[in-house]
Amino acid sequence: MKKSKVFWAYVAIAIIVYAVVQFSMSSGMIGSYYSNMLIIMCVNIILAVSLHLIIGITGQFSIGHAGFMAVGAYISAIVTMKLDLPFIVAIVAAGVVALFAGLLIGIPTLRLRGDYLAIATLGFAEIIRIVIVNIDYVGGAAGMTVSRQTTWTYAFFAMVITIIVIANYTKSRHGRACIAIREDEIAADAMGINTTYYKVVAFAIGAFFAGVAGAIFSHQLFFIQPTSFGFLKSFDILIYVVLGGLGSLSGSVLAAVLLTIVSTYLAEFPETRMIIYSLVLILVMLYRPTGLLGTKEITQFFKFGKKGGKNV
Amino acid sequence: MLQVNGINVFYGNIQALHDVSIHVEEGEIVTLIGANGAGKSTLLKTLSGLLKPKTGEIMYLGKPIHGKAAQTIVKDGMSHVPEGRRVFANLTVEENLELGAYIRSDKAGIAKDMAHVYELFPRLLERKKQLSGTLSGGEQQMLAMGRALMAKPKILLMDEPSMGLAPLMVKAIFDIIKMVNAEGTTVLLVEQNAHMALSVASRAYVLETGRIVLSGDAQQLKESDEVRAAYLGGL
Amino acid sequence: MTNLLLNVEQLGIQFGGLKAVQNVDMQLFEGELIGLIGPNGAGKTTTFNMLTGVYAPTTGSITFQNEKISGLDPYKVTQKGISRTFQNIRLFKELTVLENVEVANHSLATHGIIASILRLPSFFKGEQKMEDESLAFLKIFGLDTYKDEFAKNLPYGMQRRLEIARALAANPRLLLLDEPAAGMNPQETHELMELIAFIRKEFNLTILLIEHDMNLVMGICERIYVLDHGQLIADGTPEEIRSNPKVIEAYLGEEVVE
Amino acid sequence: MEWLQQLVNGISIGSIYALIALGYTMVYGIIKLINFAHGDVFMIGAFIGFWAISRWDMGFIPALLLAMVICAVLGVIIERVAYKRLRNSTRIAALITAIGVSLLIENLMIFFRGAQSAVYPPTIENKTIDVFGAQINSLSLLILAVSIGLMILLQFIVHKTKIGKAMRAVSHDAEAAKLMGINVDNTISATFAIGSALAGAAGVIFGLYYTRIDPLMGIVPGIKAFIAAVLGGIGSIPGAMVGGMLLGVVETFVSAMGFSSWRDAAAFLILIIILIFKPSGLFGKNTREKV
Amino acid sequence: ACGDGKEEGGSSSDADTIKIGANLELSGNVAIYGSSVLDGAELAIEEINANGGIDGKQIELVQADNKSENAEATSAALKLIEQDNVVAMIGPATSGNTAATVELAAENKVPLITASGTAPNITVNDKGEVNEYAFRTCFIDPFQGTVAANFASNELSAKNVAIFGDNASDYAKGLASAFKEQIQANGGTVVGEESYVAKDTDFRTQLTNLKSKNPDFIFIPGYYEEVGLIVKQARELGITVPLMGADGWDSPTLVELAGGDALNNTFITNHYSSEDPDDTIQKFVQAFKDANGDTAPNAFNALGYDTVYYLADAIDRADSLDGEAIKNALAETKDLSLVTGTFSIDENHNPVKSATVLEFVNGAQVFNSKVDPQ
Ligand SMILES: Nc1ncnc2c1ncn2[C@@H]1O[C@H](COP(=O)(O)OP(=O)(O)OP(=O)(O)O)[C@@H](O)[C@H]1O
Ligand SMILES: Nc1ncnc2c1ncn2[C@@H]1O[C@H](COP(=O)(O)OP(=O)(O)OP(=O)(O)O)[C@@H](O)[C@H]1O
Ligand SMILES: [Mg+2]
Ligand SMILES: [Mg+2]
Repeated sequence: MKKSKVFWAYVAIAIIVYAVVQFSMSSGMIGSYYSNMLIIMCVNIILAVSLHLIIGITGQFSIGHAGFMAVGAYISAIVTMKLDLPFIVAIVAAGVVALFAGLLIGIPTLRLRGDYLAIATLGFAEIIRIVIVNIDYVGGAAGMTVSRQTTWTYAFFAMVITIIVIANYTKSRHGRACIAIREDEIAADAMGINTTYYKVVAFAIGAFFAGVAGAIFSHQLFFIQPTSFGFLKSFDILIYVVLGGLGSLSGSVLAAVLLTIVSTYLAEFPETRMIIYSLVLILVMLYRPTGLLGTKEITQFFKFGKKGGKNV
Repeated sequence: MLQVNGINVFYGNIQALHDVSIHVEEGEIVTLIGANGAGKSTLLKTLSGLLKPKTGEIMYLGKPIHGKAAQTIVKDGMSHVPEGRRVFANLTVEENLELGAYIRSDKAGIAKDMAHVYELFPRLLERKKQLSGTLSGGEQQMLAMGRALMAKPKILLMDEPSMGLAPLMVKAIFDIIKMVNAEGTTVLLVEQNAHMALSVASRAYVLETGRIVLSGDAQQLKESDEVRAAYLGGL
Repeated sequence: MTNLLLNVEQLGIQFGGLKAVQNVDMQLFEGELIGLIGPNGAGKTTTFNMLTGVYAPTTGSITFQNEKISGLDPYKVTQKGISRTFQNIRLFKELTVLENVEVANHSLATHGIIASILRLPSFFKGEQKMEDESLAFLKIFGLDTYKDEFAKNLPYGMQRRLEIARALAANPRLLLLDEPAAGMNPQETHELMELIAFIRKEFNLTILLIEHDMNLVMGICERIYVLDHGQLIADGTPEEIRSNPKVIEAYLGEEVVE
Repeated sequence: MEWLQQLVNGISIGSIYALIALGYTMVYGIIKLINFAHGDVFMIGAFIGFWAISRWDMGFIPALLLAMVICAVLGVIIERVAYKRLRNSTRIAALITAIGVSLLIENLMIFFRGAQSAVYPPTIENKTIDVFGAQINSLSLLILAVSIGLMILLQFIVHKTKIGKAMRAVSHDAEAAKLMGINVDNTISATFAIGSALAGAAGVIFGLYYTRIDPLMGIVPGIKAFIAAVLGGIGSIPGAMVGGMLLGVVETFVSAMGFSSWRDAAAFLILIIILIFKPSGLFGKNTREKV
Repeated sequence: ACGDGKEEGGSSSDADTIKIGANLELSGNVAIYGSSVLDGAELAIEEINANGGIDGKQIELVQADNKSENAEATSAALKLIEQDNVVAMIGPATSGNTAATVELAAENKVPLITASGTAPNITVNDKGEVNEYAFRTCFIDPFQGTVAANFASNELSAKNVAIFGDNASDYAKGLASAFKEQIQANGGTVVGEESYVAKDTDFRTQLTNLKSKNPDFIFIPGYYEEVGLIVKQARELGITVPLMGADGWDSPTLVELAGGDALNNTFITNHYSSEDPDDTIQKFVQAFKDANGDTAPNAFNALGYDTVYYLADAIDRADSLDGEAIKNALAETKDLSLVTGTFSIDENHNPVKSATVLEFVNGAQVFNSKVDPQ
């Protein structure tokens, strides 16, 4: 089985990356500033990849991903801080509740297309945020203190699992059904694909991992507030997906990594930071409107012999 | 009237036309036939300015037009009925026709021509206020032709007007082409339906994979074995 | 004799004020190859859209294999055994030729989402089976050499063929073809006629096709329905249709094709 | 009386939303771009008006016109530099670029003048009229009149004039429009110019009415106006007007009932509910895709 | 990251400079507050450096923009601590962002002072323990709320009061709840409560609601950006009763927004009054105007300014750049006389200083009374 060999190769690479970073962190070679950056990077990758499933694969223009993240962040915080349960329980609970939020949002809005869906998802995310603002149990606008429990291990494995699940899903008949919906919904329907079902599934899986990302994020931060999950956060996630190349999983990952680094280094230039950031954004889109990788996966750039084919 | 000298046209790196030369005299109906993907539409688009040739020249009424933008070429009296009709779906039939006369400002003339178009296509008159996107294929084809005529063209470029049309409608369209030609408009006609096309045209070119492979008198071509075999259903 | 496969009764639909189709009755028996013709705008494609669930009819009913299917979602209709091609090609452009066919094969496979994510053996078996079956369809249509090509890169004629192959992969009992020969030259049309005849035999299909190419329709159809202004004006054998004065007036014109 | 007052309050907010939504809808209608920078053009308009009045001693009308002209030019520049290249790419690429342009304008403004707010000097007399116990602000009447007037004007331009028909043609099929002799680039620029001039006008009026302006002032009204446009059926000019009014009134009544902290949530919820039952907005044509 | 000049003990700076970090909102939503604090802090540092620095060492201010986001505040704090090796940090301007950094301050033993983070839980955590390395120069919310309530009951004889606060601001919510508690304790009734959201511009709806309840006093905790418009619109709607707020009102912008007329019969509690003839204050006001194009300072400017002096004083007394030593010196601060008042630090790391009640008269702040902390 050649395919599974490739799979194990990726797993091996992942374990090596994990081990090297873990060693560098515990030996102090990577300080807490950089380990914070690496963990945030993992969070951003999870967010990007989960939104990639909804937008890049299924073609559903959802721009309120931060809403699911907020659900995950708060649910996990309640589980650890109020209920005193272990962090791992919090992560799972965050994902599951976010998944239900995804269903809640996905089902009624499925009739909507394109820009209408976009504004509806944005609206739902804002509603989630406003609901949190109005719940005093979680501190409302003032926010909620969360103890730091995220470690590199949690962040990294959550990221790896997200990537594996979404990559595997995409490369199956279910993923193809989603791509068919993206390409031509009417034709997909006519070929016997239950388009509603697959759109809901995409929303559910995407929301689940956004919730997980929220849990990892909140437990890295000490403190969460509803303002952290506004539409600008949603736009950030959207930007990863589009900048990386719509439909390209590795593109989303790459963009999340690059932008996390860019954003971190730009902190040195407070006055011009956002100007540079927005210029980078505009220039990349102007000169590479299909994103950094287009619809291709990064592995395809290394395979010179094979042309056209899309199977890994 | 129209003289094309050795044009080469590319889509990105793909060359769609190789060294194509044709000419059309005033008052003629010239037809261009060829298989799917031969480059017929590409040639028409290049003539009307939607595409730019990489090399070669296009002379129209004695002047070069190959560098000009599409919207200015229309003003010189060349109208292009594009493949697949391309009517403005969100506008009514009437508004589509008005847009056909976009470059004109003689109100009386426009009204007269509009009436004339409705005469040619009574179906359009029935559906004057309907959004053109909801018309059927044949109705849209009539509208596309009517719209082009509204510009009062000297030369009409038509890309597969019979595509997807009922036999009766095909006949009607060809009758109209003849009529329009009789009224003084030169016609360059691209067709899959070689049989009909060759019957109305005076001369014809055969395009294959971006190259002109045959040309000559329409009647002669219709009888030539090569054409019969490839384009007329090998009778 | 043969069984009634599709029974359409008093079918009608209205768009705003426009009665696009009205009072259409049609009976298709198993194994038949039937033509649907009529002037542009007569309502042929609209009829297809109602048969496949894209539009919900405003009046009438559609019964397929003794089961009422009017009002069902398109994917359910397809799963019941009716599949179609489109007047304007609607392939999944960014999927490969093989994947296009696999999508249609989708509802015949059984491996679930969890199995796919966990890469359980049932996933590998299921995907392998889908690939094999899809390749078999591609072979029949001479498309197997293009299997890894993106659908959008195929030449036009091949795209039309791929649409038919894709429709077949959904395992229909009834196949609806909307102007399959549009944009083809006589040579290609001829090949297509042979192909249609072949798949009908091979897969034991019932076929309903819309076409303006009278050579094709008259050449292969056993029976023909004629629509005009949304209403059936005639049905019968090609000979009957050819000489039906109503049809000549509305559609064929005086000089009937050879 | 209180409810009448609230209705008046709602309509005043609504007419500002409507004014911005008109420009949104126009640009969207023609190139299907959610021009996120629209709210920022509105902000620039407010600042131009502010400078014109407080630094260059201009009156209201000249300041308004100046803001409209400069915003029109700005709109055209944005279109030519940032959007033109992307006409043939995906909608989402253009959306991201629009977000980029929006961030750029906001942050350039902050860079050059700081984040602090500026205060409009009183320019035209603002009388309060008492109608059945409701206090109606003469400025809010002006806003209402201006937005209705502009809506009618726009509706006329788009449906009755040659350039309007050209706009609609370009919006549907730019290539075919070229074949009619329409200059597509100029038509799109004209759309941006008109839409941005409207945003500029809205900015000045907003400044006069609310007096506080700042570099981030465009974000919230921008989003609200977008909601209004979608609510009304994006692309539809009367829709933008009605959507804006509706949103303003709904928000006001939600607050009036004592749920002011839920106001924005209610706005979005109503938007979503309307979309679910009428997926293309109140005035949008429910064009089913013809198969 | 490691090895670039990192010395023992984590507290290091070049021989003759002292690095102080400023983790502030310099871009994003609440950039105005962050940059206001920065302007004040920069002025103070300039002055100190011009006067020879601390023990001859110049202060170097290292800025880090936290983009008005919690996550970025954490990251900025880490950067200041680890990359820049600052000896202390001027914390974020808003409570939420500050809360996201207090634990890091303790973990790394780098003291943190927020100029304007007023939430009690910054210096005292939810379990009631003091956050050892966190300090502030501003009042905590309950104090000002209480002062305002007492002023309303005692000086204005308010009985039926209404509250109109920023629902998305912890500051306003904190003030509102303290006010409510105290006014009820004083025998008053809260007849109406309404809220708004920062960045709103139209408050007529809520004001119309409040008006219908006929209050004789309205408490409006919030920031001047919104309050200016609230006051203006309230007066336009015919609400003439006294209005009152807190230090968030203090900015010349308030007067511009509301207009001097509308502001008559309004009061604020504040740290100081820029009209105060006191020498220190007038010197500061003048210096600030000189440095900032004639803009008069607001409360954030003053607090930013004081924060630096408070820190400088502590470093001077600690006579060390060690975090722990500075922390102890900060905690032991007594009777330090600064622009926003003379204060001592209590056991909860909050400044104990008197509040001033000011009244607006034709746009000018007029001293009304001074309230000492109980
Ligand atoms: N936009 C495009 N980008 C890339 N290649 C194109 C494009 N349009 C056409 N081609 C290619 O150029 C060649 C000529 O196409 P053209 O449309 O001119 O053919 P045609 O003769 O009009 O065919 P048909 O009968 O199908 O209309 C074809 O190989 C086609 O694939
Ligand atoms: N979604 C729709 N909205 C409004 N009118 C429609 C819609 N779909 C079809 N129609 C109208 O219904 C009529 C029948 O259209 P249909 O597409 O079925 O014709 P057709 O017989 O397939 O013609 P053609 O041979 O040209 O394809 C036309 O007049 C068309 O305008
Ligand atoms: Mg063609
Ligand atoms: Mg049809």
